[in-house]
Amino acid sequence: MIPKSWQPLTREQMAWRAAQDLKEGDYVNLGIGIPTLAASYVPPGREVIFHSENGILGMGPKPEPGKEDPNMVDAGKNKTTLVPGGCFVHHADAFLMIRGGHLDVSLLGAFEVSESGDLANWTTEDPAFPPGVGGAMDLAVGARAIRVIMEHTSKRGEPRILKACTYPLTAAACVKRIYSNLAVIDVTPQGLLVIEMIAGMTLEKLQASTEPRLQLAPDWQVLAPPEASEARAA
Amino acid sequence: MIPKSWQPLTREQMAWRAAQDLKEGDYVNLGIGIPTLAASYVPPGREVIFHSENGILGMGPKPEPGKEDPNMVDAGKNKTTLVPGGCFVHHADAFLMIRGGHLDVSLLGAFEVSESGDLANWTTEDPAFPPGVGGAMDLAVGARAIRVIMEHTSKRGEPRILKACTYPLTAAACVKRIYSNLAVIDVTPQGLLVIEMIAGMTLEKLQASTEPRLQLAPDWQVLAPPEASEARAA
Amino acid sequence: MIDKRVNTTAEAVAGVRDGSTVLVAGFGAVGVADHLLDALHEQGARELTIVANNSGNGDYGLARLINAGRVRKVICSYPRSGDYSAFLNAYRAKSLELELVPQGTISERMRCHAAGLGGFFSPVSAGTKLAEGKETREIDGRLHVFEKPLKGDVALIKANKADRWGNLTYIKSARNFNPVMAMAADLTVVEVDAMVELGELDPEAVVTPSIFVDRVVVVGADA
Amino acid sequence: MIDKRVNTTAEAVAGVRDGSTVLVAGFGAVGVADHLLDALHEQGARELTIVANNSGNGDYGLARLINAGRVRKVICSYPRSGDYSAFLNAYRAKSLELELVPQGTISERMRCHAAGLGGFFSPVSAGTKLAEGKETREIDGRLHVFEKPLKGDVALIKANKADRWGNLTYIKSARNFNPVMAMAADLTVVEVDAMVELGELDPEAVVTPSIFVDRVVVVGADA
Repeated sequence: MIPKSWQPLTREQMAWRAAQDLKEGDYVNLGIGIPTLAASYVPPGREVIFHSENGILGMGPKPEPGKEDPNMVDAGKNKTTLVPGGCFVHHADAFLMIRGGHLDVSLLGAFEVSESGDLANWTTEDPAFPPGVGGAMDLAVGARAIRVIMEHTSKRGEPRILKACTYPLTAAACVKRIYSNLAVIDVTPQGLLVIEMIAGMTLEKLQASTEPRLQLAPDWQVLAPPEASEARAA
Repeated sequence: MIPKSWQPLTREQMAWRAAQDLKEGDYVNLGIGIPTLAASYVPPGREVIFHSENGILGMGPKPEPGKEDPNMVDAGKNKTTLVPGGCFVHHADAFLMIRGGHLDVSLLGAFEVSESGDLANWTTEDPAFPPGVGGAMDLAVGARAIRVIMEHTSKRGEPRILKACTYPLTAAACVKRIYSNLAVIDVTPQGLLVIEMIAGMTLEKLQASTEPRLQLAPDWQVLAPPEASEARAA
Repeated sequence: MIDKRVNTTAEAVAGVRDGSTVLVAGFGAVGVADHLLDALHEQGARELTIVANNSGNGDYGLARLINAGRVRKVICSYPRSGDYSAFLNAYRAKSLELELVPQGTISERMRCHAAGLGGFFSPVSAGTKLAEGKETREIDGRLHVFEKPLKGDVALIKANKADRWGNLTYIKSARNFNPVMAMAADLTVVEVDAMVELGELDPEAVVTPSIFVDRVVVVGADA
Repeated sequence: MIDKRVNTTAEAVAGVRDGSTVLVAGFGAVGVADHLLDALHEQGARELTIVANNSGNGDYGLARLINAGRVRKVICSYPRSGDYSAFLNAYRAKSLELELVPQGTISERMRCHAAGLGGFFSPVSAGTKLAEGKETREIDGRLHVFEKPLKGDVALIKANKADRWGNLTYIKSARNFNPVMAMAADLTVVEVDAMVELGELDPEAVVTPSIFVDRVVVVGADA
């Protein structure tokens, strides 16, 4: 184990960082898990329109306790709401939006990402459980920008950003940006480019947790989200 | 010219005859021209639902004078109405209904029909005019029953029911029944079967106006529509 | 007078044959025709192929059919949702077969059948394990997979309101797979919360036009 | 604040390049964005490929563009509709090309592009003159033709109401090609009768969701 002189981002802080890149007017699909949290961290006053694969365009925040509507759920089957300007479509139209490149951004979770942007996020091939793919393959193919939020390493400390994915692919060469708990990394034709690292992190230390070769952007910045408590309150 | 001891049906009478075969609850597309007239001759009390290719399901009769709506037209661009229970869909859905076999009956006009049910109704290859196909090929392929209303012979008295069509095909082997101004003829695997003829007509005389061999159904009936004036008033 | 309303859920599912492919709409527990699924359980058809997004919950609806050994195959995108123990037990016992299909591909394959088309090329799943054995084609420099139309013998639909012709509206995200599945089966059976008079539904806001619907039954408080 | 409204039809069609493929919605004279077509005439783009059901009427809208020699090709199902003399003259002078496509195939090819698919097999036109040169395949005993996606650089859309996000509703049979074309272009420009407040359109009755719309301009009495 490498001794840590840094504090990895929390799930909320990773979601916060991803949310900062969502632009006014973007149509965005948030995957199940950490990506879902990003909806809470869009900077105030910035209108971003969230898409849910089950036929919601203009998904709002979680309902207040007691105001849950049994007919309003998100892709993770959690209760949700509709914002003014939102509307409902059926499944074929919801996936037409995804597959047809109408979404600006798809924020996904991942098990593994390769240096060429291959994504593995649908099955670990655990023989005890049936596989499930849901909308993962559709989302990995359709949006104009596919971005991933993931822990930089596995629970055992092994890299999850790899030369080649070990799990079955969701889609090849689709990921353009990775938000990890240690850094923000762009997948470029020239390889992986670190554009932000958390305070105290060095390229050498980050490389030690990453299989393929990393390059540091000349204008890289410190990845400095609000304190976890502030981020949560935003 | 064969001297006539019979009176061919009028356009209205042909439309009347076709309308008698429309059943309660049938979803029906009426082609431009004579088929459009059939809507007026559905027996009273029988609910038939008319489809228009431009996105109307539940098309009603012509509007009363002065009550025309510029946004309500039929496939022939004539003003029309909506009945209670009708609704609007977009073009891709309107043709999904056609192509997907959801219509019970498609009533079409024709230049020529072959003994195997080939249909030619979209172009005479007049070099002076551009061809137009509209929804003809979609309609000839999709409905559960494709029926044709047509004059039995051309203006020159030449057969229009042929061994093989001379004009370019709309679709092969699609027509199941022909309503002409002389007879009702079914296209069967065993050939053309005359199931009704107008009063005074004989199989020999009908055969003289028809290229392929006709058979007379053992239980054939006289095709006796109301007088033209009655039919028009119905 | 056209009247597609039937009085009981038993009448609604009457005639479903052994070996049928049944389209079961819904996403998780939302927009699922649970009353019709229960009626199908009573009706007795066996060796069913179920097309659904998920694989049932608890011991009601689809899960109950699975527990009763009536399902031969499930075509779905995400069986692992909620309490899917009924499916999991049958899957582990190898008493049913799973065909895993991406969610958008399931819905598009059903629309493809509904639209009278013979199949389509999709970039989704190209180059992955789920495309193994499928025809592929490079179109505009991108690998595509050939997908075939998917047809139901029966569709079990949950809607909000219907009229006697069978025009339907839905509520919020309970719309999901319902309008697509309603178009894609030979027999489309619908449970609704309420019937309204013909002409009462806004013609601009009908989601499923009557042409796709065969039988309607009112369930719940308004039954 | 998202606001897709522009103030003039000139702003609405700004940036259309020579050689563009323009999707022109409407059926006959119904549901056609005539104000946007006039603005496109003013704007000046040349060598246009027009996708439409018909070929224009009289000397306004599409017919005016044709008369001005700005149209290189028309992809349509039925050019012979109304007073189509503008088209007819250009057709006879061979100054424009006609690609005749069955009406349902035009709309499905545009939806195919909108849905991110690479093409589909259709039984329509199989074995006819319009299928000459196209790939065919027998599927379930029936001959099918391979049809490719059809994409617009620009779509000119006529709707009834819009909000500032670009959600749209239509009136009656003026809906026709509009929702399909709105999904199938890189730049979707809409003329509407009226703007309404965000949230005023019924979320169950929006026909074109805002995601497909880029610019909205109010025309007519409410402009």
